Amino acid sequence: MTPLSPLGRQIEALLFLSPEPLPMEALRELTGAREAALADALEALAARHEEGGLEVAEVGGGFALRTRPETAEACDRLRARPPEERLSPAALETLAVVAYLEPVTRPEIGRLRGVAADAAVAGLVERGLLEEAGRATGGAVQYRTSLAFQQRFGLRGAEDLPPLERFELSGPEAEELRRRLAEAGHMAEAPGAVAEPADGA
Amino acid sequence: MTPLSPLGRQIEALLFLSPEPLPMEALRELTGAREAALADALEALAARHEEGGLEVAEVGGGFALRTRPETAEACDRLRARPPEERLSPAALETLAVVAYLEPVTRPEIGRLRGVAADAAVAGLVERGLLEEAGRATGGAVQYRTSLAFQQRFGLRGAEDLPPLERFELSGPEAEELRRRLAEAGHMAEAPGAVAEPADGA
Amino acid sequence: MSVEPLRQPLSLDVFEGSLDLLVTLLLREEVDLFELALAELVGAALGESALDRFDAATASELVVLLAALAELKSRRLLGEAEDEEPDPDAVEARERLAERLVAGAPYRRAAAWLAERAAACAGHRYRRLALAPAAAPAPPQGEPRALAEAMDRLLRARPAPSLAHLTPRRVSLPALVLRLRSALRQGRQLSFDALVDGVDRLEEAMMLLAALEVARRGEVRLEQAVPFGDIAIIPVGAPT
Repeated sequence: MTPLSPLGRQIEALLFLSPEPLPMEALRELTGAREAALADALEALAARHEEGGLEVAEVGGGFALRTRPETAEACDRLRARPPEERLSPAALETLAVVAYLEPVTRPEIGRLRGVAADAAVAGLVERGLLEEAGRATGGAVQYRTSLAFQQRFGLRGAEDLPPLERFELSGPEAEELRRRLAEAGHMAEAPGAVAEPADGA
Repeated sequence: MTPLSPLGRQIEALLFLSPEPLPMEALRELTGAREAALADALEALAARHEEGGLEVAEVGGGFALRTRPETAEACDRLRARPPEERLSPAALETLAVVAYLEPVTRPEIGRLRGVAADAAVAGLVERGLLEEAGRATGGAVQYRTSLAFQQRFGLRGAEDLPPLERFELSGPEAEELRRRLAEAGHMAEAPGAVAEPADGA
Repeated sequence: MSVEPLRQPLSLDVFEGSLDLLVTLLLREEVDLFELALAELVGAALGESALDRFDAATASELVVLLAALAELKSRRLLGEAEDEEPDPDAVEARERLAERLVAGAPYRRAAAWLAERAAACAGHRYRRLALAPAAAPAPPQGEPRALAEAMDRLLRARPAPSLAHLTPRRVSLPALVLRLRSALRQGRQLSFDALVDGVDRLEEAMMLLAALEVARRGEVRLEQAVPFGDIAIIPVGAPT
């Protein structure tokens, strides 16, 4: 097997990273090479991947690197592997805030936790444990727990949540807490305010 | 060069698909092969990728396929993202503190650095280089370095960090520092005291 | 690999935070803390092109240090007697500071080691594509009217904005200007839509400001073929 040309290496890296097949036109733009040179390099790349675990395929109007069929079994096992099962402490805290106060916005969660909740909320939405529940008056997206959350925690509904020892969070009291959270947004020195950076450090 | 063994092909396909580095243990589970055979196949796979656009790397606690540096420019064009931003000195120093002391809270980082670490930490969390790691006894959120951190700095894990003692000031250096500090005069209020970390979150 | 940030000349590249600068100064024989002009120090630490590589976190640490140094200098200028009995409080404070400087020094050197590492690993890109999920279940009966209603809600005017939902600002204009410039370094025309793909509305708006700022400085020109269409950011001198 011959070493790849610099152009071939670029193409290999591009096909490796691209989530979608790359049309010839895109490869031309990305590498600055001509179509004839690209075609040669693609051919060399395909030859290089013969008898490997990957193959170059022309599919969906472009070129893609993909796994060979004979590796399908191992790949399926990888896909079937349960994703990280454990909830991180940040995720658990975020879930708790939403479960007790839903519907609730991200800034409200952040205020209660003392740190921004963006990543935790996004992760929980992706895992299907939280879902959007309309918008608050100000326009911020609100979140609530999902059916999957109830199944996973064996709850029939919010009324099954264990009561909190020191706080009463049902009915008007919960309303009151939410109102205070919302108002905290107006106050410059809200006690739990998230200390946010002035810019990316 | 010899074609890859069936095991080598499986590994190549797995490393290609997995969004995270795969530890030896995971490879064992997914392929059913023994560690010795896996090590041989990994070596053959690495050799096969020499002089290509990709390489096999041991990073972040497992094995991964990644692009070679010479393709970086084309890759960044593909992602239509500017190249990774340089880390500021403040960010690097914060990363160093967390890497050696994790899990560690913002006030602890601030105490070591002599300035509040809120902005630096929040920026690093947003860039995915730090992540939350539960709360300390007092309730402050603790932080640790992430997989993206290990990938960015090419570390297999904490064991790849040089021992901290290597960076300590030598006896004479510390003495010299004290002497110069004394020469600097009467410091009823030490400069470092001005920058006490502000948050107790 | 030898990492000796403390021995390098003073410039932004070695400025490793307020305490480190202090350590640097203290360990450098040739610098007398009291002969050092503060203005020179600012110049040395931030460099002439401070505006181009403005880093708020580092700069704010510098401000803190400058305040402390200014205080030191003023005490000295007031002329406390050299042979005066040292104030025990001052001695203690000095020892505490020394301890902190010594305790923090390894991390500042470790940061320099990390910086070298990052430079060595800068070129690698990881695939990080989520595994194709198990086949998504077919949606339960779709209700076309629900689509129309959802669209209708989105198009209808929003209620008056309230400050309650404001998320804290996490992007800065200088940082975005920097990002834009580094993207432009390739000398190619950029698509505004591609630049802001996947970012939230606030960052998108900030990026637009950044593009306008860079255009104002004459580094690029902006072209928009159709109203509401993509904006092309074209480096000055690049072929159209």
